Amino acid sequence: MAEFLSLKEAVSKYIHDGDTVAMEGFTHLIPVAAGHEVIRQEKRDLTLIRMTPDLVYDQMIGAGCAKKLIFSWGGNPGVGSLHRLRDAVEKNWPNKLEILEHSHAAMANAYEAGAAGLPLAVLRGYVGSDLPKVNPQIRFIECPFTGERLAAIPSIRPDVAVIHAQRADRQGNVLIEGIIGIQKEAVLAAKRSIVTVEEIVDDLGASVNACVLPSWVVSAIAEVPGGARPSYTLGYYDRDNAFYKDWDAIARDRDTFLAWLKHNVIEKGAAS
Amino acid sequence: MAEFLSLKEAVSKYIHDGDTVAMEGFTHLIPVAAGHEVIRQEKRDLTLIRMTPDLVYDQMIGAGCAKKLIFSWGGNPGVGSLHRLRDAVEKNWPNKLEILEHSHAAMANAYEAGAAGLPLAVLRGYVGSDLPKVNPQIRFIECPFTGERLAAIPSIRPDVAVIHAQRADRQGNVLIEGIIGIQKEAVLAAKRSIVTVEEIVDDLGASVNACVLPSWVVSAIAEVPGGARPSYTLGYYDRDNAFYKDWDAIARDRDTFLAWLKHNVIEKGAAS
Amino acid sequence: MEFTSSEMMSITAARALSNDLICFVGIGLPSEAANLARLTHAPDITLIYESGTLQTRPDVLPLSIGDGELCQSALTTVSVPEMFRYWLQGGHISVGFLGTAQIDRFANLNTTLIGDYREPKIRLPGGGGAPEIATSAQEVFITVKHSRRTFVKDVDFVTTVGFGRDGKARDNVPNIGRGPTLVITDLCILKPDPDTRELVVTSLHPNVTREDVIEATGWDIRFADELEITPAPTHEELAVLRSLKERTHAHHSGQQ
Amino acid sequence: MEFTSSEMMSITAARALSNDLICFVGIGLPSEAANLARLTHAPDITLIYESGTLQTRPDVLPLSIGDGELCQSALTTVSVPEMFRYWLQGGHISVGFLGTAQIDRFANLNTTLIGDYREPKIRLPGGGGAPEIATSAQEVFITVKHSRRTFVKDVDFVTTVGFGRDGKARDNVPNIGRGPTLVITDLCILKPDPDTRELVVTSLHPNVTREDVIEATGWDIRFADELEITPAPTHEELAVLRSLKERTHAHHSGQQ
Repeated sequence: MAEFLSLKEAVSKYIHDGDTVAMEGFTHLIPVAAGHEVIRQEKRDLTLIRMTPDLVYDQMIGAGCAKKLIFSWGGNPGVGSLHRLRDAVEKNWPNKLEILEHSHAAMANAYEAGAAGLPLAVLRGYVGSDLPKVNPQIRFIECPFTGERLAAIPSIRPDVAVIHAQRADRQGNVLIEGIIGIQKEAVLAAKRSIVTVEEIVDDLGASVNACVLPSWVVSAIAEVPGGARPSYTLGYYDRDNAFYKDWDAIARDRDTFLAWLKHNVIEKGAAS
Repeated sequence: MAEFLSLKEAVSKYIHDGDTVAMEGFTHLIPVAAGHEVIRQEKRDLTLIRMTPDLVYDQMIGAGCAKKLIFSWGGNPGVGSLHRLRDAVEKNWPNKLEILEHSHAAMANAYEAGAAGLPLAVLRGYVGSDLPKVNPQIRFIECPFTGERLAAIPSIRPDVAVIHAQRADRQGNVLIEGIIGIQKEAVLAAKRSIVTVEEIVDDLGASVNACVLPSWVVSAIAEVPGGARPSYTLGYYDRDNAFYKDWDAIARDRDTFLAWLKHNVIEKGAAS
Repeated sequence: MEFTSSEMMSITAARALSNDLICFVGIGLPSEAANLARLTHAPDITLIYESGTLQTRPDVLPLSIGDGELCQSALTTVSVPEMFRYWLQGGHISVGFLGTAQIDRFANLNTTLIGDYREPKIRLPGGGGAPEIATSAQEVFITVKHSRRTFVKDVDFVTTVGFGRDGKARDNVPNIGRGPTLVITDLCILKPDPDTRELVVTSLHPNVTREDVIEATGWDIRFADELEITPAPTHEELAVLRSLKERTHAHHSGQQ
Repeated sequence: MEFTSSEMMSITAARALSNDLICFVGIGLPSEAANLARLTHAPDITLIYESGTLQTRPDVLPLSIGDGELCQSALTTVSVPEMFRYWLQGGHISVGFLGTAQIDRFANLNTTLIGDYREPKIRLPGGGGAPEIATSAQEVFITVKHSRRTFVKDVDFVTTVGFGRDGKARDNVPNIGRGPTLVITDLCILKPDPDTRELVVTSLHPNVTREDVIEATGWDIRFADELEITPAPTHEELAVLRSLKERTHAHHSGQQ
């Protein structure tokens, strides 16, 4: 059953140095507050997994939490580059960052296969692409029935998955609504999971086929209103598009970034 | 875009002798009225695909529509055998019926892979079972990453899929709610599809992540209130459990079955 | 209190369940036992039916795994592919409940046919979810009426693996559950021998003798050294079971 | 009417779309063109964004493929695995719209890096959905600013296949789409030669000369025998595009 903890306790208990961590949310419901708590607790040598790294991983990479990144599109959507990610990859700042690069389709299938308890995912992928040349995880198999050559990749099974969701009920069941992305798959594929929610309610108000995670697949739940900002939570607050634009300038320079981090993350304790 | 047709026109236009036909609905939303129309139009040499054949396939097999059945559990749930199915398999009445038998997990994965446009499905299946000895479709592959031996089966891609659903809107989009079973996968995996619905409305009233099929993946929609009876449609009518029990006696004897068929199906024209 | 052998089976099976279990429930006796447990000592037990209904709390026993009430009382209802890929194959099911037509000494199950596959004397419904429940659930409970018809020396067909015809089918197969850990019949309780995996009678139901079990078994059945007696059903167990079945009967026949 | 080269691109791309198309839309110019088409000559065109939003009708252009408005105006929103497995790989997408940092003569695209993979001079965002959109969509439209920076003799990295470095990458590969059929830049329209697959300029935008295109291309670009002139944007096209972009700008900067 899911444990109700503060964000601080949840991150401290369930995320350890050296873990593979998937903090998913496809533009929507990005667990940014949890990312900030990881930074505050100075976790190190993490392998970060995320289809679209977004600002939250740019900040964690810039803060030195990560030794490796597994991703499929590393930009600031509609704005430009993620400058901390580029600084790490191009200039090894603040530390060398190993990268493992896939396509979106491959990572989506890899999470799905992870949730399905399989060791591999099979897709019609990477035809004619150079990615297999730089990513040893990408293999090809032959269909035993048609002989078709299909891509095979290892399933994603992180040590811990962190997602944000609209709400949880008092038994620890979690409702995810709107762009549900890869949230369910990340939690089911992981050994441990933390879910930050906007609120804890008596009744989820879920429709008959809604995306609901039963409490017995979640390790910890933390009530963190606004836990996705500057990303958004459908039904609660909008995406702070202006901040996504402002981030370009903040992250571009190491010192401005470090100053922003100190003021907005390090010195701002999470609700303990 | 989906065409609005009468049930008679839809079956006549989209189901042809010799087709592979998947009429899915996992206990819920079984397209029984469509099955009766197939019987009335005396379709022949069909390969019927259905995880749980249920009464509708028992009737179609007894009426001589099928030359082959692909299934994973062929009983009358909570009651006993499907006697027309047994008669065909054990005594070749009314005609020889070839069978290809899978497990539920295998067929569910095969439909899913069909909807995903893949030639095969991979699952941790059939460990220690004799089914691979009697079903040449079941092969085994080795995971290139872990060496684990996994089952591989051809994906299911029927000529036509038939399902029942709660409602469609005037643009031909279809809402499926409750036990949604394998409905979406059957339609997406098929070349052609017929959807019978309880009603056609202005607004589907679908929640944000509801199971909705866009009109551009459906060939024909027919408004057939009660089209699932004696199965049921959540929000419209309950399962006629009493009839499921009565069916045991009706189907047990060939003549009683033929009499029932004549009176309740052959002579009862579908809404033309 | 008078009780039938079938009641004894349901009650014994229900006792084996507990609050923290996630239970994959089949139709018939498994559903009876799981809901009885939920209505008595294990109110928080999680029941899952193959049709996609997660964490459901039906008021009456479903006639099929896809009854409407299962969906309405569920936490949510997922698609059938998701049920088999994420919830079963993903390893979340602690106990898979299975019934069977035939069972052998290594708990292999036959629900496919009696006779030869090409020309079966009797064609049975088939495996359904069982073949993968048997390997993806963390452990499996089997409930079956005890007779020479069901307890056969060799099953005509291994639809669903117990431990294989030689007891070794699960040896060094990765990522699968422990297999059958409990077989409950109307006469007794059996458990697999930890080494040979052969089923051994560990407890006789009240008023059942060794001879009754020997008589009803198609192979020379083994008995545990310390053979127990299964406690008789209590008042409460029988009362709850009977009211559940009455409610169910009224509900299913009432509907037209 | 005055118009910018970027407006020319969006309008030309929008003209290539029609009511019966199911369009997989990426961020930036593809989204601009697809929504412009929907607001002008193709009101029934179906737009799908990678985030899972099926058949969406946003009032403003999304800043990202996962903006809230995409979800609220969609017929329904499916999960990301389902989007890629059923809707893209399942073959339902008629046109996949892609942008790029570099393109070569066989329409291969590089969005991964400039320089060498181990120590890239410039690390770009990566492939995202493109590698599989390029092969699972029935055909692909590419929109890219025309310069020697983008139109390079050899891309530094083939993130996403056009026709391969030799033009033959799609030959006898089963179950994939036709690949790029249209490249729209701010200077011209290019189409692959039916035999060699090499991109050929088929239409020059107004006030654009052959020399402009030659000047802006890193290889010796070929021109079609009957070279056309792309019709200039109409009043309506420019008005609708500009109001769409104003609404979008107001919406995105307005929010705090």
